[in-house]
Amino acid sequence: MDLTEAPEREAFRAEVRDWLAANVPAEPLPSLDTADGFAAHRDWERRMYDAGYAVVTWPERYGGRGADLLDWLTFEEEYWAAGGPVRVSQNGIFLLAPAMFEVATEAQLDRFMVPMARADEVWAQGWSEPDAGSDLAALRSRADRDESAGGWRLNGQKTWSTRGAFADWMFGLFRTDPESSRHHGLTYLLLPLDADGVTVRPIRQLDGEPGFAEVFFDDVFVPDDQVLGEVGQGWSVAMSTTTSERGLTLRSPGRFLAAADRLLDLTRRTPGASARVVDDAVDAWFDAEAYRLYVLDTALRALDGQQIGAESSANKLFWSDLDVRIHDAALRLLGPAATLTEGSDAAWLDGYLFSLAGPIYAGTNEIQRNVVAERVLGLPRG
Amino acid sequence: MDLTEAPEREAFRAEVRDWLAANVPAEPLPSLDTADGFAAHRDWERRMYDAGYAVVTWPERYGGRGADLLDWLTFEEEYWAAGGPVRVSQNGIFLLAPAMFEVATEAQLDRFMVPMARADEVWAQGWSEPDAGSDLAALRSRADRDESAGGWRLNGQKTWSTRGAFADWMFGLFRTDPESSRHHGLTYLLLPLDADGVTVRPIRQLDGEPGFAEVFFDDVFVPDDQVLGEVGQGWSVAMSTTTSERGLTLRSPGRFLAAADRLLDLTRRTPGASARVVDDAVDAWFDAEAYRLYVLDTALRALDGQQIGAESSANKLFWSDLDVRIHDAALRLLGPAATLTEGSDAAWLDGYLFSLAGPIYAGTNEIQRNVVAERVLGLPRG
Amino acid sequence: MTTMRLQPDEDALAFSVAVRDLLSQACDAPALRAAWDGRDGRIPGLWKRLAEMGVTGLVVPEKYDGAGLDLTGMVPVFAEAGRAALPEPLVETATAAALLTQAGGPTADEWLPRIAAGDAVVALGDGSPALVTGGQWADLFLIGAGSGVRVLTRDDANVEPAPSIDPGVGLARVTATDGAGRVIDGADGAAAFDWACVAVAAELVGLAQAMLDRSVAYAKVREQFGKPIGSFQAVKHQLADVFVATSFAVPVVHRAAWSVARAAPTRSRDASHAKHAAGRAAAQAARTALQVHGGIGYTYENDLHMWLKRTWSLTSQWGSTDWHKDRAARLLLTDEER
Amino acid sequence: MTTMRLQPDEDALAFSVAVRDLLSQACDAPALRAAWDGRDGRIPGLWKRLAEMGVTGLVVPEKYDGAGLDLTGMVPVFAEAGRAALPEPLVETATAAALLTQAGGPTADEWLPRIAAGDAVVALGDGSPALVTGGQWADLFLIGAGSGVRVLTRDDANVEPAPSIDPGVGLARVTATDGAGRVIDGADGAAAFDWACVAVAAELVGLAQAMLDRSVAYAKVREQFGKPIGSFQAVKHQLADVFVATSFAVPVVHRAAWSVARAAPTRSRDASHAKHAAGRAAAQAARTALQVHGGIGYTYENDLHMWLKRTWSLTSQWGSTDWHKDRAARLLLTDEER
Repeated sequence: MDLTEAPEREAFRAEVRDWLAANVPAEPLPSLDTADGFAAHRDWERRMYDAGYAVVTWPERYGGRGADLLDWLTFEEEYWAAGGPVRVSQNGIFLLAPAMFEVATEAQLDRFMVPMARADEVWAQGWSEPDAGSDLAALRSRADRDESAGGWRLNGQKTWSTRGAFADWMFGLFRTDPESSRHHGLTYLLLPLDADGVTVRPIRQLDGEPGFAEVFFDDVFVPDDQVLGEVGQGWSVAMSTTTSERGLTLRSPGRFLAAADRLLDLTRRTPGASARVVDDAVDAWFDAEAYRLYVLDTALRALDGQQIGAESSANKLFWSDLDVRIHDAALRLLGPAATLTEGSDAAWLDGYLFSLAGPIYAGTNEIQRNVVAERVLGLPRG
Repeated sequence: MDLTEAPEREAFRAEVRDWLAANVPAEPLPSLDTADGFAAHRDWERRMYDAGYAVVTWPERYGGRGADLLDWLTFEEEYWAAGGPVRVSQNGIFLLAPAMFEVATEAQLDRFMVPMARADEVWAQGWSEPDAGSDLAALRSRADRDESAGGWRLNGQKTWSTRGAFADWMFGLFRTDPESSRHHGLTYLLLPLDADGVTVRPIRQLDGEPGFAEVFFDDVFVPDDQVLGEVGQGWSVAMSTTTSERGLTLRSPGRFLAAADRLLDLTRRTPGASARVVDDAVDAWFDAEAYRLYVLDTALRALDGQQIGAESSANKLFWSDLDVRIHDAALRLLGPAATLTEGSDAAWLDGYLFSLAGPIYAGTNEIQRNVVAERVLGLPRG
Repeated sequence: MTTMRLQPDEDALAFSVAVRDLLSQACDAPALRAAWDGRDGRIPGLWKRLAEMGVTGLVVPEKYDGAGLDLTGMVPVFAEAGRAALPEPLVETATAAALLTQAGGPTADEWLPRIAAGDAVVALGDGSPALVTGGQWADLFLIGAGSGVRVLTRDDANVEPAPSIDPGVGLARVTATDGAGRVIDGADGAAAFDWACVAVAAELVGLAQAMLDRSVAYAKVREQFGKPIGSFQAVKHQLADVFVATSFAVPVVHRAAWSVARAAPTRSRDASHAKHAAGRAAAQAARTALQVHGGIGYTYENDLHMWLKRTWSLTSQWGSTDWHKDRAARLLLTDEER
Repeated sequence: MTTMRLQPDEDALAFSVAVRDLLSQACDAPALRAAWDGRDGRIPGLWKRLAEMGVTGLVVPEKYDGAGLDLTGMVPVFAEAGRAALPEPLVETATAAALLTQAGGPTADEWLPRIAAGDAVVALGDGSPALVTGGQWADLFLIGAGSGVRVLTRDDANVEPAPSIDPGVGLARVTATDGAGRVIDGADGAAAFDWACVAVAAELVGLAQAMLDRSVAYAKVREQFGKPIGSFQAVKHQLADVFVATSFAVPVVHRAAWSVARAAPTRSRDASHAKHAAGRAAAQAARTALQVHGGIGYTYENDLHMWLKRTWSLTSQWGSTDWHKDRAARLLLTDEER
């Protein structure tokens, strides 16, 4: 066992820390879910890209620096500790990119990766449909073959499309085999949201801002070179994404560590805080630290060539519960000021609202518990 | 609204308190689940009976004093506050008696009630079977008609029979219609445990003492005058019992209030107790008080002639969880001394072990949550 | 033989049913949404209608044209306000009426009739500046200052709206202009605080029941994996737990109202118990409602969010759920008897 | 490029597998039941077999015929002890070996070889009288006294067995006879305490995993309502939660072992985090195991109770789960940096 950080990693950490200290906006950017905020976040991503920090784990030819998982964890710790903005390109770089690097053609990589990394093209996800939420395999939006035009024609509807209100492109699953059911006959498609026949209806979330959108398709044409992976193989392509969504790369420990540290600061400067909320704050910090160690261990074993699997559902259960508890404790410390939407502490309320979505999206925690019970513990299906 | 206690009730409370102060054994009796302890508890019941306190709510002709539910709650508060012994006749006076008063013949009442109240005859319950625990309707022990002898012949097995190791009589459900299934064709029978063909195998519980027993029936004869209610109507007769088991009369608030008060005392004399356990102790006291008020409200509405129903499952969920939390907090306050089986605080460990059975027997809490969800909230069955 | 009763009196219950009927039309979801998107968060004309029905004067003594109810009779009315997520200063004004009734004197003579008539909204706070619910709407402020209570008219105070995620509580930062207002003789501010805590607890119970009802209704119709989500044990058990928590908070609130109305020695402990039990139940109901509703509950288009945000307001105002537990703990662990 | 590793070294893991194999026969359920019903709660001859395998000498330096392992290598071995509910003073004796190794001197020279050979059992306590696990079985006592550590032979102490619901921890009340024993120079009792806390945390993780395995196995075969109870969501979700709690405690224990072995500045905080996380997971596993087993788990005939009671012993000894949270809170909230 050895937890000492190699000198070159320490050097990387110091380099990242210095750059962030010099570049992270002093004032928090306006909300990502407003037009201005979206634009401001695009600019920030571009600055990160130019400095080589937008996608550290990607190959250099696409704007990355070929860093490994450990350096990525280091980067994330420093990024959130420095108060870096939410990543507007998150859907693309963390959800789509892993699938792209798995199955995309050279041409597709050359076409899409750099604009994705520079946030010139921001991606929205197209998973859920009105009747396919937790039950994703119930997807009905269809893509019909248009042989003459050499592509597919989409009809149907997606919903809960994060970033959908302002994004440029969408990736999602569509039923290319009308005879098929459940996980079969689905294909993974990429399409611009300004294509003919696409209608985007923003959905206002709890805070009143359009955090996601409904997207309607009326005979939307998608050429063959915007099919990701094999026709009909969409489900397996998507799974590599949703696994990484629940697994390592979307919910990096750095974010919760930073929030837990801020929670302890808030606790220290809250005289007369109730004994229980102080205890809950320490619990939350404990669990943020446990999450860091768990993900570190997973990353080290992955680097060691071991197979990573069951971790993802346990991960999602743990971080989504943790995120709610961190912010719930903070609001309780704020007492009567908890519901204020302006002032230095209002970020806690935003964070709480954001955290409440955690146990719901990317597979509700009820579904995740079923997955752990059935696939990890081997209990019989209901 | 009026919560002032009527003068005659205050008088009753004072009378009970004085008698208990003068009569409750200074030294706790040996465990009910040992032969000596069982005998000692019998003696105590007899003393209570002679003083008219064994069954205050029963008619005077059976040794009661015709008290109403409010006086009963008062009696229970005083009884547990005074540190009164566990009631060895509990199965009989709280589970069987309500059913007896519903459907028993005069002759049966005259035969059984007084010995039950004096604990001359202690009753064991015969509900569960090895394959019928939570799923009580899966009962298989059968009673075959013996027309010539004018009665029934029992074959099969019961288990988890509380008090079974030392009790004199058993009440239980047996399948009198071999063609029947589920809730149908069951009959409620009464039989002496020393009858020919009855084998009692005590089961040691967590503390190593035989708190319950398996009971085997090999062609055991039960005459017709030991059938309670109609043949084939056993389920509905039993339900009046299990309802009262989960409802008002078995888990009286007085017991939890007394435990919660002792918990606060323990908290006061535990310097440097952790903030969280102190908070949990206060929570437990709050909930004991809430339980008292909830049951008081139910009793008042019952006296007012209103129908009481849904309360029973919610009740059981609440008190069984509360009982565990009271004793869990106490053990945490005791720290390294928590597991000691001798000394002044060892009663907390006994109480904890006892409390752990609460969420399991009389319908597991998982079953109770289904009942609340389906019968109270009207959610669809699985 | 017994005259004991833990439920409110029949006439009080009957009146609360009438209030529910009024609010079910005048304060239905569309009206509520309009109020939230509106200028001041209130429902135009509703305060006057409540006054005409006699609601604003319920605790005002009869000699001031009120009904002279005590807190035990008010609990079911406040519960209805919670059930409807009513965006009006009912608790604040009623608490003020109770305080002025207790103190008497010229302020009472002047303001109690106006309160009964629905011509005055009163808000309460502690210290200066104070974060005050209903402060944006109040004509009069009763501000705890040390041991006494100070009366401030709108002119005596600087009132600055405090932007809250819940526009329906009219939150404001109120600062007394130096030396303005005067102290009311013999006003028991501590008793008024406990009075308000129990009133808010009643509102929280109503909120919890409303959120439970919405969640159960949704769980019966929303289908996933080919059946209603309400048929899954994971959903059933979460909802059953909310029902239990809410059911056991109700009698605690009634008993606290009795203790406050009778100035029982356990008044403050019981009031804190009520605010804690109701706050805990409502918070659990809110979390469960959101989880059961899933994505749809997370949208502004769905009505649920107004109940969630009212829950967040009321669990954090008038002493947070944690704060009341701490106060009760101090009272319980220092005095030896229950 | 990286040499970082949070898992114990391969050879330590391999050794722990060998320990598991031994215990799966020598400490199987029948042997355990016999020990619990036996005279002193131990398994006759097992300590010697562990010594022959090298287990008792793992932390003893090589010059004393030990293997010189540090705590990071011991974690998987202690986890196996927990998984088997081993009724032997392994943690106590190993902690003593670590303490004597750190202090050196004549006591180390005399006792470390005996420990390696399995000829000596050592127990630790704080103050006098002290409640000491393994105290019934110990040949030597290391008792914290103020800043120093006092050595007591059996003759120097009055050892009175303390009746526990768990006979497998050899609990005793140990009182030093006046002036007996001597203080070891330079012995770091505080470091030894943290060492023991992490060792017990490792045991608790093993206990949690064993109880989870038993519960899952039972839920697969026990049928009610015509299907295995493990197919009900209510059972599935409780077991899934135990799996999550246990999985996330493991790396915390490994990291704490590293901090203790390296005497890191965060040593005590990390040790408390480990004892708390493992204690919480084990307590949850115990409650869930009992609930899933139902009545059968409540019987003495079923083996489960021995794991439950060991969990109750270890969560309350060596600083309770609550106590460690409080200590960590003090350390976290007073120092500004992580």
